Amino acid sequence: MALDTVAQAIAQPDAVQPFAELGLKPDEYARIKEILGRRPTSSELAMYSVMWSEHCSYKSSKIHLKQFGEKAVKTDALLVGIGENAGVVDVGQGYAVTFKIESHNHPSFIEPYQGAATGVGGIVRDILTMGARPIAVMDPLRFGPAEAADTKRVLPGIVAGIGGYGNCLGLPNIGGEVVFDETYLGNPLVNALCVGVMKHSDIKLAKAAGAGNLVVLYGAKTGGDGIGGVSVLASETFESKGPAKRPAVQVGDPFVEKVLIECSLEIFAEDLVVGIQDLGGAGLSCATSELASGGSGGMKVQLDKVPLRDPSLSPEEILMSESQERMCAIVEPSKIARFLEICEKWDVTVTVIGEVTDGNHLEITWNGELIVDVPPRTVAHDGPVYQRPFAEPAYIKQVAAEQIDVPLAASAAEIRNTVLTLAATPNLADKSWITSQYDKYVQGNTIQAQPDDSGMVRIDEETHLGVAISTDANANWSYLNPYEGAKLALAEAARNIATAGAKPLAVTNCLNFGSPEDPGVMWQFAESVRGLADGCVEMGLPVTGGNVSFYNQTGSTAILPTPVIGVLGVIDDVRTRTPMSFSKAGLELYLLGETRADLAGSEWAYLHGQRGGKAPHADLKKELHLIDLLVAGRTKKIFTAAHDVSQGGLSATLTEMVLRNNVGATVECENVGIALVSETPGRVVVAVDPSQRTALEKEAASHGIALTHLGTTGGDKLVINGAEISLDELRIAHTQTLPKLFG
Amino acid sequence: MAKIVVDVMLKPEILDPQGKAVAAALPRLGFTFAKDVRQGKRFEIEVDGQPTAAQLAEVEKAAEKLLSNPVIETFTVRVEK
Amino acid sequence: MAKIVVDVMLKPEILDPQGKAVAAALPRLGFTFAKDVRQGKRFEIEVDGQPTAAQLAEVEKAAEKLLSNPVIETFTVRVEK
Amino acid sequence: MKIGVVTFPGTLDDRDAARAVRHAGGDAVSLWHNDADLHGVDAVILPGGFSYGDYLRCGAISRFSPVMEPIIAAAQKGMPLLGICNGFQVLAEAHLIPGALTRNHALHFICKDQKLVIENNQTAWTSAFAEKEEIVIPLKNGEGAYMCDDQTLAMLEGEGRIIARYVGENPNGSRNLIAGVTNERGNIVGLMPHPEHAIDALTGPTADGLGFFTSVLKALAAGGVK
Ligand SMILES: Nc1ncnc2c1ncn2[C@@H]1O[C@H](COP(=O)(O)OP(=O)(O)O)[C@@H](O)[C@H]1O
Ligand SMILES: [Mg+2]
Repeated sequence: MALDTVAQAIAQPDAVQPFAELGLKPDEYARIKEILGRRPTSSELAMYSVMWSEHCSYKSSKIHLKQFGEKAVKTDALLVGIGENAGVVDVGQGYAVTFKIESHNHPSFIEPYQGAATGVGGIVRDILTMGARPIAVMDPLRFGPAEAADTKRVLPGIVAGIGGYGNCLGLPNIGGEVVFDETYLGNPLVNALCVGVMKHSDIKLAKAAGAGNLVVLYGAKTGGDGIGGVSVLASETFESKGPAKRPAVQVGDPFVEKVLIECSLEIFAEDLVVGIQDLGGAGLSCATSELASGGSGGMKVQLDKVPLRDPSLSPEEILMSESQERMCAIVEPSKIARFLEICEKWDVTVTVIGEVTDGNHLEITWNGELIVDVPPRTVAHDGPVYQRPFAEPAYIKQVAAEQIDVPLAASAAEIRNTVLTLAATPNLADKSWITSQYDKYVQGNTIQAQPDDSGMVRIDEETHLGVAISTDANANWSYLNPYEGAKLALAEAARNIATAGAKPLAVTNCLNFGSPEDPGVMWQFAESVRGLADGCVEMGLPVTGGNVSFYNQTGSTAILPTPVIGVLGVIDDVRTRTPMSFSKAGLELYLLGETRADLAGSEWAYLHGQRGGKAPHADLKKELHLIDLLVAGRTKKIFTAAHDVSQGGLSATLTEMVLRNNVGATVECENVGIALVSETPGRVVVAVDPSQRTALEKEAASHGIALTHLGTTGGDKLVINGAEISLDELRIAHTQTLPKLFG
Repeated sequence: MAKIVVDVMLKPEILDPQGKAVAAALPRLGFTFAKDVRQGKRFEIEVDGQPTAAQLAEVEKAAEKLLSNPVIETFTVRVEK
Repeated sequence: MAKIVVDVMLKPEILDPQGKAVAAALPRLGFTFAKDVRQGKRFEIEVDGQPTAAQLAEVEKAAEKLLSNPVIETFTVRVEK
Repeated sequence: MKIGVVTFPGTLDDRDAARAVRHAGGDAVSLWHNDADLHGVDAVILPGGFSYGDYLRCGAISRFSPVMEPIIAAAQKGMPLLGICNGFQVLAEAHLIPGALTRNHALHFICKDQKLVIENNQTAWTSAFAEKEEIVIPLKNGEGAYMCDDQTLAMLEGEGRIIARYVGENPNGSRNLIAGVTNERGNIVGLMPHPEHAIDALTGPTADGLGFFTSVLKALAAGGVK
C-alpha cells in the first residue's frame, strides 16, 4: 500500500479503511472522523485503534475506576496520584516510593518464558519512568490445576522468564503468590509488581513541556514485535511488504533494559529531562500522544528517524510496535549534548526524533510527508467510554444457599491427616521450587522475602528506613461475593505488612477478570471495584494506581474474579521488624482475633470439591485495630514472631511457623475441627517471651482484639491437642509437592 | 549409529539478543567480517542404524513439539554423516 | 550475501545437562528414537559476497577466541548455501 | 587500602561488593569496564551479575573489556584478584583460573543459603578463616557447575587449590563439590557463592562472608602476596 498522507485523506475521503479489523466499532470510527473533520490516514487509524483499545483506554472500566479518585481519602502522603505511569507515595526522610502491578496474562500463555519476562520488563520501565530506581519485584501468579499437563508447560516457563528477566536486572524478588485453580488452565495469570525509590525532588512526569524542546527516543531499536498485541490487528490488513506475519510475542532483552536503567538514572541524576515516558503498550503512539497532551500540547515527530531493527516496517507498524526496552524523553536543547554523551557511555542507541511545539497538533512526518496530524488529547485521553451492562449472575444466589459439608477433625489421626493434607496441597505447599529461582539478595537491602508474610527492603542504610509490600487476592471469596472479596484481599495484604510491624500506606491493584461483554463478569468487576474503593476509604488508604486485565477466559468460561491487591507499608527501622517465626523454645503462642466457622471459600472446602457458601464479612475497623496492635507490639518489643492466618487456616499458619526455623510447638485448641481449617479473617498468631504476657494482654485489650492462648514453642514436633506430627514428616509433606510435580 | 541434527533458530523477525551481543563483540576484538549474527540451538540426536523416513517424521514432530517453540522459532531436521 | 555457520558443541567428555534433559523428555512424550541427545549452539554469520579463504580463517580465529571456550567446547566452521 | 570493584555493562553486585569492602574497613574504588586504568588500587574484585547479559557464555564477552588488560597484568604480578560468580566466570574465560563454569545440572537458576567448608585458608582472600571452617553464604547462579578435565582436577586437589567446597547435596553439579578455586600463587580466587551478600545478618543469611574482605585487607597490610 502506498503511503497514506493527510493530503490524501483529504483528497480521497471515501477510501475504505479496515477499522473493524483494527478493533474499532463503527461509532468509534465515526467519532475519529468527526474529531479530524476528515477520514484518518492509515497511520492515524493505527494510533487511534491501539490507544482506544480496551487495554490502553480502559473504556469498559473507566466509569468504575473513577471511584478510586472520588471516594479517596485525602492524604498528604500521595505525591503523585492515579493517571501517571505509577503513583508516588511519601515515606518520610525525603524519600518517595512508587509501586505498581501489571498483568501479562495472555502473552504468557502463548510463550510462557518471553511473556512473563517482558511482563517484568514493562512494569520495571513504568517505575523507572517516574524517576525512581527500581528496588524490587514481586510476581502474583495463577495457574490451572498443578497436575494438569498444560500447567507443566506454562509454569516452569513463566517462572524461568520472571527469574531470567528480573535476576538479570539485579532486582530482588521479594514475594508473590502461586495459586492453582481449574479456571486458570487456559488462561494463567502473570501479574508483576515493581517498587522503586527516589528523593522527592527526583519525581519525573510524562509531559512534553516547552516548545522547542527535543523529543528523544533511546534504548532498543524498533522491530515488528507485538504489533497486534494491543488491539487484534493483523498487519496484513495494511498489505505491508514485510514478513507475512508480524510476531504477536515480544522477546525481551534484559541486558539492554539493565543498561537502560543505569543510563536513565545517570541522566535523571544530572537533571537532563523535562518529561519522560516509557514505551509499553501501543509503543510510540502512546508515548508521543501522552507526552504531548500532558505538556505544551503539540509535538512534531519525524518517524523515519526511528532506528529500526527491521527495515521493512511501515509507518503504521512503527507507530504500533511494542518492541521492548525503549524510552522517550523530552530534553532541552542546551542539555542534549550531555544526554547523548551518557547514552554513548552506556552504549545505548539514541535518536532525536522531533520537537515539542505550542498548539494542539501532534504532527508526524514520514520522509517529509505529513502522515499524522491529530489533537494529541483525543488520542491519549478522549477515548470511548462504555457503560457496559452488568447484572448479578445467577450463580451468586445458588452458591450462597449451599451448605458446606466437609469432614472436621476430632481424633488425633484426623488432626494429623488434616494438617498433613493441607501442608502438602499445591496451593499451600512450600513454594521454594519456584522462589529459589529468583535472586532475593541482590542490592543487599532485602530484609524479608519469601516465605515471609511480606517483602521488606531497606531504603536507607544509615537511618534503617524501609518499606514492606504484600500482594493478595482470594478469588474463592471474590467468586462468592466480589464486593467483600476485594475488601478481604485488601485486608489480607495490609495485615501481611503489619505482622512485621510496618504501617500500611498505599494501595495498588491488578484487576483480572473475564470478558466485560458478559454482564455477569462486568458485575463481578463493578462489585470488586466498589468493594476496594470502599475498603480503602474505611482503612484510610489511597489507591495509587493499578491495571485492569479483561478477557481472561477459556471459551465462555471466565476465570474466577481475581482482584490482586498490593499494599505498601513503611517501617521506620527495619532492624526492629517482627519476624514471621520463632527460633527458640519456651515462647508463648497466642492467637489474635476471633475464629468463627468460616469454611466457605476455604482451602479445606476446595479440597473437598466445594466452593459454595457465604464469604466472610470484612470488618475493616477490626482490621485497623489489629494493625495498630501489630505495629505497637513491634515498637514496644512485645512480639518475638507474628504470622497471619489466611488460606489453610491455623493449620497452615502453624505449619509454616514451626518449619521456618525448625522449632516445634505444642498447642491446644477449642473446637479443633473448625479451629484448624476455618479462614476467618483478621487473625494473627504471635509468639512472645513469657515475660511479655501481661504487656500483650494489656495491649490486645486496649485495641479490642480477642486474645487466645494456644500453647508454647519447642521440641521437634508440632503437637495439636495431643496429636503429634514430627517436623521431619511435616517438612516432607510440605516441601515435596512442587518438586514432584515440576521436577 | 547415525546422527540426526535439528537446528533451531529464532524467526528472522524476532529479536535475538544473543546474536546481537555476539555481533557487537566481534568488531571490538578486531573481527569485521560479520554483517549480522544470529544464535540458535543445535541438537545432535543419535539413533540406531540408518534413520528411516518414519523416524525422521517422528523427529520432525518432536522438533515442533519439544525442541522448538513455533511461535518464535523455526527448525530444520537433517541426517548428518 | 553468504552465510557462514559455526557449530559449537560441548566436548564429548563434558557432561551436557541440557542434552540429557531433552533425552529424558522425549520418551515421556512418546518419542523413542533417541539413543542420546547433545545440545550445542549454532551461529549464523552473514557476510557480504562469497566468503574468501582469508575471511574463513578469520572466522576460525573468532570461533576459537570468542564463540567457543576450548576448555569445554569444540567447533566447526562451514559455508552454507 | 583501596580495593577496586569493576562494573561491566550488566554487572549487578558491584554496589554490594563495594559495601562489603567498606564494612571490612577498606576503601572501595569503582572501576569502569571501558577504562584501562586501575586508579592505583591495591586489589580488584570482579563482582557478580550478568555482564553483557551472560549471552554467548557467561563472562565470555566482558573478559575482553579494556579494564581486563591491566587487571590481568597486575594479577600476574601478585595483585589480589577476586572473581565472585560472574566474576569467577570472567576469570575462567580469561584462563586465569583453570576450568570452566557450566549450566547448573538442574538447568535453572538457584538462589539459596549454602553451607561451604573453607578448604584453603592460605590465600589472599581466605586467610581470615579457620582451617576447615564452615560458613553459610548465598549461592545464586544459573551456570555455576565447575568443570575441568580429570588431570586438572587431580592437579587442583593435589596442590590444595580448591579453596571452598559445598557441604551436603551438590547444589549445581560442580565437580568434587568445588565452590572456589585459586591460582598457584594464591592471589587470584574465583568463588561461585556470594560473600558480599553475607556481611550482616540483617540483609544476608549470616555475616560469614565478611572474612573474604577482611582477609585481603590483612594480606595487603602484611605486604601483599609473595
Ligand atoms: N510467585 C512468587 N514469587 C515470589 N514469592 C512468592 C511467590 N509465590 C509465593 N511467594 C511467597 O511465598 C510466601 C507464601 O505465600 P502465601 O502463602 O501466598 O503468603 P500469604 O498467605 O502470606 O499471602 C510469601 O512470602 C510469598 O510472598
Ligand atoms: Mg501471610
